[in-house]
Amino acid sequence: MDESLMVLTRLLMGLGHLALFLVAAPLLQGFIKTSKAFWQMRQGPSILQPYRDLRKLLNKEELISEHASWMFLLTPRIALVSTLMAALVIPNAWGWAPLSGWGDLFLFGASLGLVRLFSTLSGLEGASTFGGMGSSRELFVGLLTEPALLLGLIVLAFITGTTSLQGMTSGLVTISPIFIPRLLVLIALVMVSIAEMGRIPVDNPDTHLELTMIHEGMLLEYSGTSLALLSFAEQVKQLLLLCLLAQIVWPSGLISASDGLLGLLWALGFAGVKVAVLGFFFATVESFFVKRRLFLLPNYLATSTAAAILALVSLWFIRGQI
Amino acid sequence: MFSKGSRSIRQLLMSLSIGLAVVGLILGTVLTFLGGEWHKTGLHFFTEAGAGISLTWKLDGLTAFFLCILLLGQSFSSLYALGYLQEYEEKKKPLRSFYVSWFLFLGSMFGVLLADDGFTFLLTWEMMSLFSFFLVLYEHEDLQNRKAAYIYLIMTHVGTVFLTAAVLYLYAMSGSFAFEVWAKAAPTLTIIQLNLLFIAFFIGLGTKAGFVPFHIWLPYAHSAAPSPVSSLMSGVMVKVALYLFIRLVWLTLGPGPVWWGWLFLAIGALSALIGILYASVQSDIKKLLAFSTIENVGILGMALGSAFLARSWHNAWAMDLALLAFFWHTLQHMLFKSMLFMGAGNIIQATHTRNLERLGGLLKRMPKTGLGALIGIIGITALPQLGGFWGELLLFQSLWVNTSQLLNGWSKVVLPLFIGLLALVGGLSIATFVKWFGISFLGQARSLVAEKAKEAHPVQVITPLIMSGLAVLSVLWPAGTLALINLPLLVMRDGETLGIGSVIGKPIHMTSVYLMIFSLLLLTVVILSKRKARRVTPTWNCGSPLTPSMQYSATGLTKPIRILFAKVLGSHRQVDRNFEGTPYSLHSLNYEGEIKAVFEDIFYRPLIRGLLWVATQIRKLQEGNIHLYLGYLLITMIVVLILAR
Amino acid sequence: MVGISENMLNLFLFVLLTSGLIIVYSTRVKKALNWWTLQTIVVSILILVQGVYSREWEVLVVGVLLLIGKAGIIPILLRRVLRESKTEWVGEIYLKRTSSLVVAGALTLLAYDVTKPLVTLSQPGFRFGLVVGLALIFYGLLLMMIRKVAIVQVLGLLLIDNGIFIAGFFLTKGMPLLVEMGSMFDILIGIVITVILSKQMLENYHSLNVDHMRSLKG
Amino acid sequence: MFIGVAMIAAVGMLLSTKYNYLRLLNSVALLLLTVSGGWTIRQTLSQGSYTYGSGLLYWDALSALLLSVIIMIAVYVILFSFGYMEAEIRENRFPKERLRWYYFWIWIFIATMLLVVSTPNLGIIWVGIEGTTLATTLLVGFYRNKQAVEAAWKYVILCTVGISFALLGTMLLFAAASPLLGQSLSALDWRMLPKVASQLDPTLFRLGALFAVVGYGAKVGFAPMHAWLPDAHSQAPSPVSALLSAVLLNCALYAILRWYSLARLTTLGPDLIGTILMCFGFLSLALMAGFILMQKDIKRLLAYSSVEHMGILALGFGLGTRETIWGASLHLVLHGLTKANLFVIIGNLVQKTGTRHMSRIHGVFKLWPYTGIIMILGLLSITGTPPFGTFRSELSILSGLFKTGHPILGFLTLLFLTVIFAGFLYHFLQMLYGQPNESQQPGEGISTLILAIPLLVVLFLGLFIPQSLNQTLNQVVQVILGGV
Repeated sequence: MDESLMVLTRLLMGLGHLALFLVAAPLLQGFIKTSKAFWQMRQGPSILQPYRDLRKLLNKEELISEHASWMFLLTPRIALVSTLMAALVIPNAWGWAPLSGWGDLFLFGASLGLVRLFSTLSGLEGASTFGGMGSSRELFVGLLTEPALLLGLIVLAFITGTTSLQGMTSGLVTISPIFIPRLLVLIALVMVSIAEMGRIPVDNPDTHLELTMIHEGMLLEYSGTSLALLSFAEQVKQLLLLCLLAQIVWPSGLISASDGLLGLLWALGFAGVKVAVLGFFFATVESFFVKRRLFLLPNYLATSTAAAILALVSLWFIRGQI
Repeated sequence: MFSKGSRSIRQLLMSLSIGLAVVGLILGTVLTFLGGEWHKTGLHFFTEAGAGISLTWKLDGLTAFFLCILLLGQSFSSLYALGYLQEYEEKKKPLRSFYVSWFLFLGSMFGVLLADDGFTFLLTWEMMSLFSFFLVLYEHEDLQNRKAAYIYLIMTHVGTVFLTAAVLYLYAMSGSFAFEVWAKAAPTLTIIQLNLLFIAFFIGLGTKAGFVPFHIWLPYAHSAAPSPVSSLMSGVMVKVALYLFIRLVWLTLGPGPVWWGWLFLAIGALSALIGILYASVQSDIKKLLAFSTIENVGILGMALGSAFLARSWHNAWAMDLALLAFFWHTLQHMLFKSMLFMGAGNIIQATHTRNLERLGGLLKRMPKTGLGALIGIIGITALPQLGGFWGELLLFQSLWVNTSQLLNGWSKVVLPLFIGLLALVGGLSIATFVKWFGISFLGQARSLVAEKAKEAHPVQVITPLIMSGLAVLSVLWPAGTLALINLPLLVMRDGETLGIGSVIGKPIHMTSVYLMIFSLLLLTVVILSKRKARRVTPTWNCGSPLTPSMQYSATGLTKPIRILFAKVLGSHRQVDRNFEGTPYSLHSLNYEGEIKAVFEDIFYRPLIRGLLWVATQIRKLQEGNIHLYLGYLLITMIVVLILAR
Repeated sequence: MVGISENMLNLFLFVLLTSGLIIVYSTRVKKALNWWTLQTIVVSILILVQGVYSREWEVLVVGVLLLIGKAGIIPILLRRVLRESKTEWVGEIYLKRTSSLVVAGALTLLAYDVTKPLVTLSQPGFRFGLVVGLALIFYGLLLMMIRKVAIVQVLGLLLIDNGIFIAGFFLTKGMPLLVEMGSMFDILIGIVITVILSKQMLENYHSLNVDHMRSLKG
Repeated sequence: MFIGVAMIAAVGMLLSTKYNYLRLLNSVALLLLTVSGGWTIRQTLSQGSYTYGSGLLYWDALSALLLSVIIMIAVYVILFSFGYMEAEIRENRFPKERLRWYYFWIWIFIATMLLVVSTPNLGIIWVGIEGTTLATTLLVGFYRNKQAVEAAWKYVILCTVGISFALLGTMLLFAAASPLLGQSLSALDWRMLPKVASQLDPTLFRLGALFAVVGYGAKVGFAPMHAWLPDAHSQAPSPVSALLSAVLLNCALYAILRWYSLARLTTLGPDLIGTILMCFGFLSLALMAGFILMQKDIKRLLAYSSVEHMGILALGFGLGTRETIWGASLHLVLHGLTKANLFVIIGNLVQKTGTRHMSRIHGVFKLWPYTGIIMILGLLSITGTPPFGTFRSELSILSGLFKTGHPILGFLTLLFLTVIFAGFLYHFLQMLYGQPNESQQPGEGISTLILAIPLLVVLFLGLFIPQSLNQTLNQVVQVILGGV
């Protein structure tokens, strides 16, 4: 009886967790856009614009390329769902993840990988040059980011002694924010997430110039619902990455449900602020840097990988285990 | 068209093969559930071979697991062959030799798995190589295939030289061929002897398994063979070699020094990286798969290495994880790689080309084949929620545990790097299979043959789907899979007896949960996003009409990889443009790009050249001059007289 | 050698050895053949004397057979072939006559050296007999190696045979009759066959020059 | 008695040139030969040894083994040569009336070999061996063309020289033994010799043994004295080649074995001869690997492989442990059968294609599937691939190498065998597959498969070695180790 209750509560909490991410994702997107507008000294769109875009797209008629097959329609759904699967292992404002268990940091990376697989495949669906180009570049970036991301997370896992993201977050609380390996990991992960989010200097999210675009290239054929789902998935992913970073930067303020509603709200607000700050930071980066050439990316991501490895080495040095 | 007789023969024989496999599976299951100590101690039986030698066989948990793999592979490949062979009949190509070698090949694989002494092992092992060689040779009209078969047999034979040497050495040391006796004798050997034996086994078995740098035969052979055979070779035969690593090294030579584990890990990583790199730049659908086999063998090798390390560091948890990863991945890879080879087989029969550049848009024409292939690539790229992913997760975890349990030492830095490398391999494999699937199935047909492609014989499309069903089942019911994996673990774990359940945390048991949640979410999303208004339009191409040649080519898709790893691949390109007078109008452009087979150039060509040189020198001895011959005689006489004084 | 005085024996041996050397040295086939015949006769005389003295009819028979068979039939056969093929010179190859003589000397020393452990054996002059035998064997081989006319190679063969015979004779007073007859018979047949062969050679190559036959290689 | 049969048969061959007559006579002779031989073998094996007449003829297990090999292969080869030689005449490779001479010499040849294995006397063995040389010389030169004459000449010269060394060796032995056993045949009789073996004069015996081993070695074709062998085998008519490599070499080896087993009992001991044999064997293997790899002429290929197998045998016998001798004796039989079969089938092939150049033969499987199958079987058997019997025999020899503490040697041997395997496989694939050239007409009767009988025997022995054979082999081991 009571364990079925347990299950039920767990399920509800999980749904809430998802809902939170779903709701917050476009907001973050809007916030980043506005902060970019701020740096560009212009009157940006309202912070709620992403919601409107999504609604508009959802209601639009959908155009499908004549060369496309059923995969074309499958991709956006898979992309969104897989991103949500990733969301299920990301600790939320309260440092709680519904599906946490050891090794789920690999699950996080792999889910994003699944998204990549499908989106690159459907990039080829349209039989157009742009799609193929997008896919090709995306694959390239992807295979470079994956090691960096994984190594960074692994080092955190070593610091905290667990491979579950939730455990890591709670473990990091007790560790000083200026613990050197941690800082190095931070650098690594920040660089990685820039690549993952498809932002300058890796990719330019708001251009459709064939020379520059990577991610948009694959989406070129999409419209209506599917496009909505895809961009929504993109936004969720962005939020996930920021959450991850946020919990690493300063995972304090995880106030468990025991502190009552106020506590919960406070934690939520705190997390929100952290994410917002990070978002602003990325906006800043994006406004102050330029996009690099594709073949300069290896060096860029190599840097982040190196940072991760350095973090590893330094960790063992500090612990005096080498 | 073709004779009724041959058809009925085909159906008879192949269903016989399937039947045997199914019966075997059922028997195995019954035996397993009857329980008893047999999977720990083993069931012994033997056949008399005269002259005091008798072939001894043993069935224990380890063997049982691999037998299960073999039987699955056999049943599915036979089912597939049932459809696939029809084409040969239509071409009036006699199938006698195929059937004979088919059954003998399967039989000898059983033999290798069951063999319990060195003599039996060598006998069956050689026969396995031999009959697989005949199968590879089946399409001998093509010179390339003959070359492939030749390289294959020679390579395995060289491998066998090392095996034979090791076996005979152990025989000389222990005075018996039986594995048990060896296991008893092993501790008495000096460390140098052990190391030598290990190296011999490593080279011998590694050649068969396809470890870099002994892998060169594998891409040729696996792509030259008919698809059912390729799926057997990639799915099962390679695993047999790995089985022997466990049987002969893990169980017989014992723990051994730490560097064995490191060697496995390093060679495994090398194979994985090289394999997937070469796969990513292939344009031949079967070669690509073959190279990816090398990659997966590498991953399995890494798992084995991690297990060896954990064993020598007495780290039970990491060892269990690694072994679990090993067996899990063995099973999954068998399923997925066979599926992919079958998909490739369908494509080849439909289009009669293996060149990606001439395919495209097949998903519309062969949807069922496409579905199977899609599931296949999700599995083989180790992405959630299929089994492939969980295997790698376990491997990651075991490496991680290994590292964190270590007290100190540089290993703590090196081991995690392997995790990073594995991640890189994962990324590359995604790229590879996006290329494989995307170029062949998606977009526009790049040639007339692809245009005309028809869906294959129903059996050939059903088989992969059944296999994918099995793959899903293995994830949906992890308890069953784990029970299967528990069999070999019982044999391999020395000492402690806690079941896997206790050491393994929950994720691996929750695979089903993950899968269900995933499919639920997918369902909801699909339902929610039901849209009525859809319109099919031409692809937007800046207003100009879209031609197939405008799509990204297979070569183009992975070009960044080719450029990034140019050093490793030894890839180079040559473009010569021909301008008509003015530099503004390009008259013609000729592009040549090639990938060097670096290892052949570094290792094998010089070796062979040297050998032939020596041979020509020797031949000079016999140059037709009788006086010279008499001279040999005299000199021999004198030398003997002088030396033997 | 009871029955023959020490010096007598040494004289015999000397004749045998020198005849061998002369065969190696000679440039005309016929001359070499003659010298070989002489050598054979000497050998058979040696045996006959021995036989007469020790009254062993076996030995006598062997001696007579030797005289008839080897010294009689074989030279005739070979001469006929020579006449047909009109070969006169032994074709020198690799070694000229003088240098071949030097090599022959070296081989003699080798034979001497090889038989060193046998000094202890009974009977006077025994060892020298063995040495001469071995030396003749080596001469034969040498001859076959450095002359290209087929008949000369046959001569070499015969020389070897003589050598063996002498060696055997000095080692033991001849082998058992059966074996002796057998070997003798073999030699005879052998020569007949080589003669047939050299006839065929003539048909095919129009000369007895062995050096033409180099088509089978590798 | 069967020697008599053979002799009479030989003479009988000369009486007429009619095919049917020859066939009939041959068949009768073969029948008699088989019966009498089989009876002798049974006697020998049941009693361990068998004496005939006044002790002039004597067999023990070893001779019985050789005897059986000779008879089996003689039957197989002569039956084959009916069709083959007549076809040769049709392609007028030689005039019809010479056919009887062919049979005459072949029967003489067989008779001499029978003599070799039926006498207990080292002297008479020598006579027999020399006899085989003479008997085969004209067979080698049978086609009377340039190459044939050349081959025959080299053959007779080299072998006779070699053999004459052996005669010297025999004389030395006689010199050593006659003081003890008297000036009679018994001084060369290996039933007597062991009794006095320990008192034999060491220096004499040592010198004698050396001469004998090298001399007979030349006849066996150990490298580097093998030069005559490929020429002779490639030029002789294929049935003769089969007899040469499958039986004659074994007979010469048999002579060496007699010396060897005698030497084991003397003060000389097994080591010296054993080592020499092993050196010969290893050298043969090493060199033949090179020759086989680069070979162009198919019959030469087979010839070289015979040398290689003689090398393996030498290794086996030279090592001198029970296991290796057992393996070597088995290998002696198996190699005989395999090689005879190969020469026969290849002879067919050469007759059909009219060339011995492997690079000019293609698509055998397309043209003559059964021949192709037999060739595959032969390839596998000659390279010692399981499940053929040769695998077992070679394995036991190799294991002996490892056991007696020559792992390096064993490993190298394995490598050489692999190189040889590579060579064979390459050449055979080249011939079996690919596009045949138009000139040849395809098609052959299923009756071709009858030719595969010896190979099937080898295959069977690979899977199961019957008790009786095993016993025989153990007896052979006993003979070689224990002298008598």
